[in-house]
Amino acid sequence: MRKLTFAQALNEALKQEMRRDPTIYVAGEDVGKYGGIFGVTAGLLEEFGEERVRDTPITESAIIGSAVGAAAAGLRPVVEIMFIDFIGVALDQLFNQAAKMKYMFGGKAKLPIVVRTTCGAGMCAAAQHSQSLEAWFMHIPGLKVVAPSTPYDAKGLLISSIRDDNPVLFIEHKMLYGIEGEVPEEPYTIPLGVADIKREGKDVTVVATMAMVHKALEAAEDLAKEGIEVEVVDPRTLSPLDKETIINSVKKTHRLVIVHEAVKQAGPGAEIAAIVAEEAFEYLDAPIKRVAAPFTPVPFSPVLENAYIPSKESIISAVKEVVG
Amino acid sequence: MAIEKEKLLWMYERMCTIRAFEEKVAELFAAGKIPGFVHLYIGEEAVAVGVCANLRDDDYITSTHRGHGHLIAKGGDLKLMMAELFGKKTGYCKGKGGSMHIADLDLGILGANGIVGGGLPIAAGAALAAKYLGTDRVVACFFGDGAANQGTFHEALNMASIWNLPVIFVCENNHYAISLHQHKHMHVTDIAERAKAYDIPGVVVDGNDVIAVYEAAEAAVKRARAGEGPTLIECKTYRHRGHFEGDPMIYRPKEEAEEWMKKDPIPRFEAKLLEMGILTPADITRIKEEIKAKVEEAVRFAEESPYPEPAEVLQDVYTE
Amino acid sequence: MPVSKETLIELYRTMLKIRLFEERVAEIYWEGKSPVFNIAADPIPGEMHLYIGEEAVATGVCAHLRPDDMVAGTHRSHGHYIAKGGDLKKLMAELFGKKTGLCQGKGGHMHLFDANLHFGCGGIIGAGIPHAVGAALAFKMQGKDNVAVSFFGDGAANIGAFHEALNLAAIWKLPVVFVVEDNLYAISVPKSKSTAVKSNAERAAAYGMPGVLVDGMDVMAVYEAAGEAIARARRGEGPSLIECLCYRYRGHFEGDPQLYKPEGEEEEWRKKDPIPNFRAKLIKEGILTEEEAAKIQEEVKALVDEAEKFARESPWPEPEEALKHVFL
Amino acid sequence: MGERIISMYEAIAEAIAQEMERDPRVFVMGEDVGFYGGIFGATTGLWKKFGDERVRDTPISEMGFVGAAVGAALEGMRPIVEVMFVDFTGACFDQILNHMSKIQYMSGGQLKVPVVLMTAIGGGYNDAAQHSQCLYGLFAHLPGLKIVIPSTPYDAKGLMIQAIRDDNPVMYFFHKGLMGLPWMTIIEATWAPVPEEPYTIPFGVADIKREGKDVTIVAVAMMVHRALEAAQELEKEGISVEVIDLRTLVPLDKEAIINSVKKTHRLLVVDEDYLSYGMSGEIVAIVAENALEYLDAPPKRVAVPDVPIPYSNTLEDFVIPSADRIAQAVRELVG
Repeated sequence: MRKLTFAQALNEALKQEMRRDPTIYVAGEDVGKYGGIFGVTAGLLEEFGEERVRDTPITESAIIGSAVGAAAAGLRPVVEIMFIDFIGVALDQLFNQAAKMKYMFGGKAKLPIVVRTTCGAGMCAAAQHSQSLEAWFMHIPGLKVVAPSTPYDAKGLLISSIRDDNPVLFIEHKMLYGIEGEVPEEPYTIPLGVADIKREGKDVTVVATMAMVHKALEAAEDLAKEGIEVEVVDPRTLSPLDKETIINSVKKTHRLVIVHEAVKQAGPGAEIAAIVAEEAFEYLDAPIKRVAAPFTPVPFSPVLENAYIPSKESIISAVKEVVG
Repeated sequence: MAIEKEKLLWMYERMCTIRAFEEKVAELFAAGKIPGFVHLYIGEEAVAVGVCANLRDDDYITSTHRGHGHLIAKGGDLKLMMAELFGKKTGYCKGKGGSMHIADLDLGILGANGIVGGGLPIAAGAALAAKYLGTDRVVACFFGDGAANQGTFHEALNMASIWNLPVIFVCENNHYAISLHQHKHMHVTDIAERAKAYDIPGVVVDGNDVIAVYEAAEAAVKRARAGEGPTLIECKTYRHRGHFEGDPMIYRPKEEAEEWMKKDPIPRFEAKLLEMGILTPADITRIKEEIKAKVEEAVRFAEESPYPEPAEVLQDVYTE
Repeated sequence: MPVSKETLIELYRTMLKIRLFEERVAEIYWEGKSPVFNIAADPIPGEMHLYIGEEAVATGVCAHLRPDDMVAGTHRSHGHYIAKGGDLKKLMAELFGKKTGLCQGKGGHMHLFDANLHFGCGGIIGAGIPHAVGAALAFKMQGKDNVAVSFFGDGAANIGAFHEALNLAAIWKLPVVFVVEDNLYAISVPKSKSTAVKSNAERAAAYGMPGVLVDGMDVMAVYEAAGEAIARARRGEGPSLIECLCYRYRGHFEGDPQLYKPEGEEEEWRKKDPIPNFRAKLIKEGILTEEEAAKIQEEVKALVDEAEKFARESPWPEPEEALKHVFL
Repeated sequence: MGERIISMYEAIAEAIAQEMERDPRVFVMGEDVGFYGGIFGATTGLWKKFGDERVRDTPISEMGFVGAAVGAALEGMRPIVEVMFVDFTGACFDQILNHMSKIQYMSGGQLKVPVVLMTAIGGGYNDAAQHSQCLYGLFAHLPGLKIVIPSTPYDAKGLMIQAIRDDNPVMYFFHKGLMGLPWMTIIEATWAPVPEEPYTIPFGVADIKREGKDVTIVAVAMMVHRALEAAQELEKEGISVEVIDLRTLVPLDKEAIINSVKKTHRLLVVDEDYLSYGMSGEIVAIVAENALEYLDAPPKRVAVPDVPIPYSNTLEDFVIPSADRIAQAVRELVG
C-alpha cells in the first residue's frame, strides 16, 4: 500500500474533509501560506482560499474562543495551537467554555471543534515547547482527547475527530511527523475510544501512548529474544479511554507496565493503573509499573533531555521487574 | 425622533419586565428559594433593551454573569428562566446551568457566562460564522467595565477588526469591577477610547437613556449588517444592587448611589413617553399588571416544576 | 541631548558584538544541520531565533540601563542579553547545552536567565510583559529608582498579556518601559493581517500612557526615545511605550524558508542596516577612524572566538542534573 | 493548642498578617483583596492594617497580576496573589504553567520565585460548572509547584505561614465551604482552636485525622470532614476507619499512605475533584506500585463522576461525595 508520513496523512485528512464539508475551516498561527510550522496544513490555502484557511494573529484565546462561537453558530472549526505549551494562554476558552457549554446549557449546544496541537520532547526545545500535558485534558469532562502514534491512525482519527460533534483535542507528537507508514488513499474513520493492540503477547501488557508506542515495540522486539512476550496496547484515544481492551489484556498477561512521556505524577499512567487496580485487581500477579518522565520541566541540553525522555532500556527493565 | 410607537412601547414593556423579574428574583433569593449566586441587572435595563431592540431573532448575543436582562431583551422565556434559577428540570438548562449559564440557541442567545470576558472571543467567532455563511446576521456582545481589562477584550476586538466581523461590542460600564471603582482599575475615563487601538469606531452613550442606546446601537448594527465591521459602544450606567445578592456594598459611597438612582432609566423613559403622549397613566398600570402576572406565572411554573433526577447528572456531557 | 564620544563608540561596539556573535551562532548552528536538517543535532541543538537586523533597538535602549535594572526579553533575546552586558562565554555555552552555560544547560537559547544582570526571557509570546510590570512594582515598593524594560514583538502586542500588563502598569504608575520591536512579521503573518492599527504606539492612549514610534534601524533615534522614557520612569512618572520599526534579516527561526517575504523587501531594508550606516556616520563625523573601526571589529571578533572556544571545550552536564533545581 | 476559637478565613488572614509584620517583602495582590477583604475573607482586615501599597486591589486581569507576581518575586518580593476561584486560573494558566513553575529550573537554579498563589475551590453551594471546581490534581501534575490544601483552621494557619516562608512557588487551595463564612452552610470543624502566635506546619507530612484498623481513607479539604462523618457512622457498625488528611499533594506523604494501608489492608480515596486523571488515580497507583501485596481488596475511589459540576441541588448533591456514599464504599471494601 502507499506510504505517507504522519504529517502527510494528517494533511490528506484535512483536505479530504474540507472538500466533503464546506462548513469546515482551518485557523491558527501560520496555517496559511506557511502551511503550519510543521507543514500539516501545507497546500490548504492554495486549494481552499483565505476564507477557509485563516492565518490568525498570535492570539490563542481568540483562536479557541472564536472557534467556540463559530461552532455554536453552525461551523466546524479545526484550529491549530502551535505547541500544547501555548494552551496556557487560552485555557479558559478550552476548559470553561468549549468543554462545558453543552452541559451547562442542558445539552443544547453542539460544539464540533477540533483543536490540533503538538506535544513532546526530542527537539531540544526546552521547557516551554516540549511538554506532554495530555493528562490535564483527560481530567476535563466534555473534551475528547486523541493521541495517534502512526500515520494510519493519524488520518483515520483526525477524520473521526472532525466528524465528531464534540470538542476534540487532537495531540500530535512532534517526533512522529516524519515517520512513514501505509495509509489508504480514500477517506476512512477510526472510532474514538477504541484502543489498538500494536503487538500481541502473553507475558506482560505494556500500555504506551504516542511516541512511546514505538519505543515499547522496540523494547518488545528485544525482550522477545529473551523469551518474554510483550503485548503492546496503544489507547489511541485517551478520552474516552478503551478500558476493556486494557483490562482484557491484563486478564491475559497478569502484568501491567504503563509508558508515557508525560511526567509520572498524576499522569495518564496513574489513572490507567488505578482503573486496573480497581477492576482487575485479582488478575494481577505483580505490582503495576509506570515508566514516565521524571517530575521536572523538560531540560534543554541534549544530554539532559535524553535523561528525561523514557528510554527503551527503562521500559525493558520495568518489564523484567514485573516478570522477574 | 424616528422610532415608531410600537418599538417605543415594546422597549418600555421590556424594561419593566426585566425590572419586575429581577425584583422578584431578589425576593425569592432572600427567601432562600433560589440557590447559588445571582447577579441582578436592576438599573441597567436600558442597555440590554436599547441594543436588542435593533436585533432580529436570528441575530446573536453573548452575555455575562449579569445576564437576565440580556436574555429577556432578546426574547427569553420567563418561565424557563425562572425554572432554571430554581434548579428545576423544566429550566432552560435542565438545572445544570443556573443563573450564570442560561442560553437559548434558538433565540441566538449564546449563553450567559461565569467567566469575566469569556464571551468576547465567542462573539467574534459567531460573527465569523455569520459572515462565512453569507448571512447578514450580527452579534451583540455584552460585557462590563471590568472585562475591558481582560486579555480576551484585546484579542477579540483586534480579531474582529482585522477580519471585519459583524459584532457590536457593548460595554456596560457600571463603574465597578465587583468592588473596585473604574478609576482604580483603568487609567482612562472612556472605555470607548480603546476602540482607537483597534481602528474601529467607539462611542460613549448615556446607558440610562434607552433612546440614546437605541440610536447608537442602530448605527452600529446597520454598519455591521452592511459588512463594514465592528463597533464599540460604551454605555455609562449603574447597578442599583450589589455585585451579587448578599454583597454588603461597603465600597460605594451613598451619595454616588443616590445620584444614580435619580437617573433610573425606567421612570425617565416613562416620563418621556407620557410627555410624548404615547403612554397614559392607565396604560402604565395595565402594562405593569400584565408583567406582574407573567412573572407570577413564571414563579408558579418554577415552583410546580419537578427537580431533575439525580441520574441526569451524567447526561449532556457529550453529544452522542 | 549631547552624546559623548565614548557613548557613541560603545553603542557601535555593542551592536557589532550582537551581530558578530549571532553570525557565528548561525554558522555553528548549521554545522550539524546539513545536508539533513535535524533540529536536535549538535553543536547547537533546538530552535534558533536570531536578532540580526534589530541590533539598534536593544542597544539604544539598554545603553540607559544599570546592571540592577530589570529586562524581560523574548524568544529572540541574545541581543537584549548582550546589550544588557551579558557574558558571551556563558551565553554561547548555554546555546551548546553545556554545564558551564548561563543556566547549566537547562534553559537553552529561548530561556536565558542571569540573576546578576536582572535578566530573563522566555518562549511564550507576550508572557514577559507582566513580568516586567511585576519587577517595576517591586522597585516601586522597595523605594528604588530602578526601571524595568519589557521587549516584545509586534505579534505579542495582540495577545491578552500585553493589554493586561499595560493597564496594570498605567493605573499603578510603575517604572516600566514597553519596547515593541516591530519587525513586520508575527512569524509569517504580516502586521497588516495581524494588527488592527498601523502603529502600536497608538495603543498607548488606550491605557493613558505616552507612546512614540521611532526608526528602529537608527540607534540614535532609539537611544533618545528610550532615554526620555527611562528617565521619566526613574522620576516616578510612570510607564511609556516605544515602538521601534525594524526588520529581521533572517527567518523567524533558522530553517524558515521565508516565503512570506515579498521580492525586494529585504534589499530595501538592507540599505537601512543599522551597523554599517552608524559606522559610516561615526567615521564621517570624525568620531571614529577607519583604523579604530577595524580595531573594534578585531576586538569583538576575538571575544566571539573566545566564547566559541569556551563553549566547545566545556563539559556536558551530568544526566542526573536533570533532576535538580525543580525545588529549592 | 491555644483555646481561642476562630474560623478558617480568620486563621488564613491572621497568618498573612503576622508574616507581613515579620517580613516587609510580603504583600498581597488580587481582585477585591483590599477594602473588601477578599470575596471569601482570606484577606480580612489586611488592608486596614497595611494599606493600599501592600494590599493591592487589581483589575480583573489574572494574566496581568499573576505574571506581575512572578516578576515581583524575581526582584526579591514575596507576593501572595489571590485568584478568586480556581476556575479562573484558566485566564492566567500560562503564567503558572510556563513561568511561575519553571523559571527556577530553566535558570539552572539561579532564580527563585517565592509566590504564594491562593485560590478558592469546591462546590456545595450551587455555583455550577465555572465556580465549583477543585482542579488541584492538574497543578500537582506540574513540576515546580507545591500544592497545599488545608482542611481545618489550625492547619490553614500553619500551612499558610509555611507557604509564605517557602522559597518555591506554592499554590494554596482553600475550600469555600470550610472557610466558616456566615453566608455558607457552617460546618463545626471550620471554627476551631488556633494558637495566636505564628507557627508552621511542614509540607509533605500528612495528618491522621482519625486512627482506625479496618480501612484507610485518604482525602483532602472538605472530603476529610465527610470521611470523618462516615467514620463515625461506620464505628456504630463495628468498622474502624483511619482517615488520612494529606494536607499537601506536593510534596506527597507516600509513607503515611503506604504504612496505613499495610496496617488496614484496604484503601479508599475520596476526592471532590473529577474522578479521572486526578489525585485519586495517583494515590491508587502509588499503592498498586508499592503495597499491592498488602491489599486484601481492590482499592476504591469515590470522587466526582466525570461531569462538570451541575447547578441544581439534587444534581450537585449527587455528584459531590457524601458521607453516605463514602460509608457505602467502605462497607463494600470490608464486605
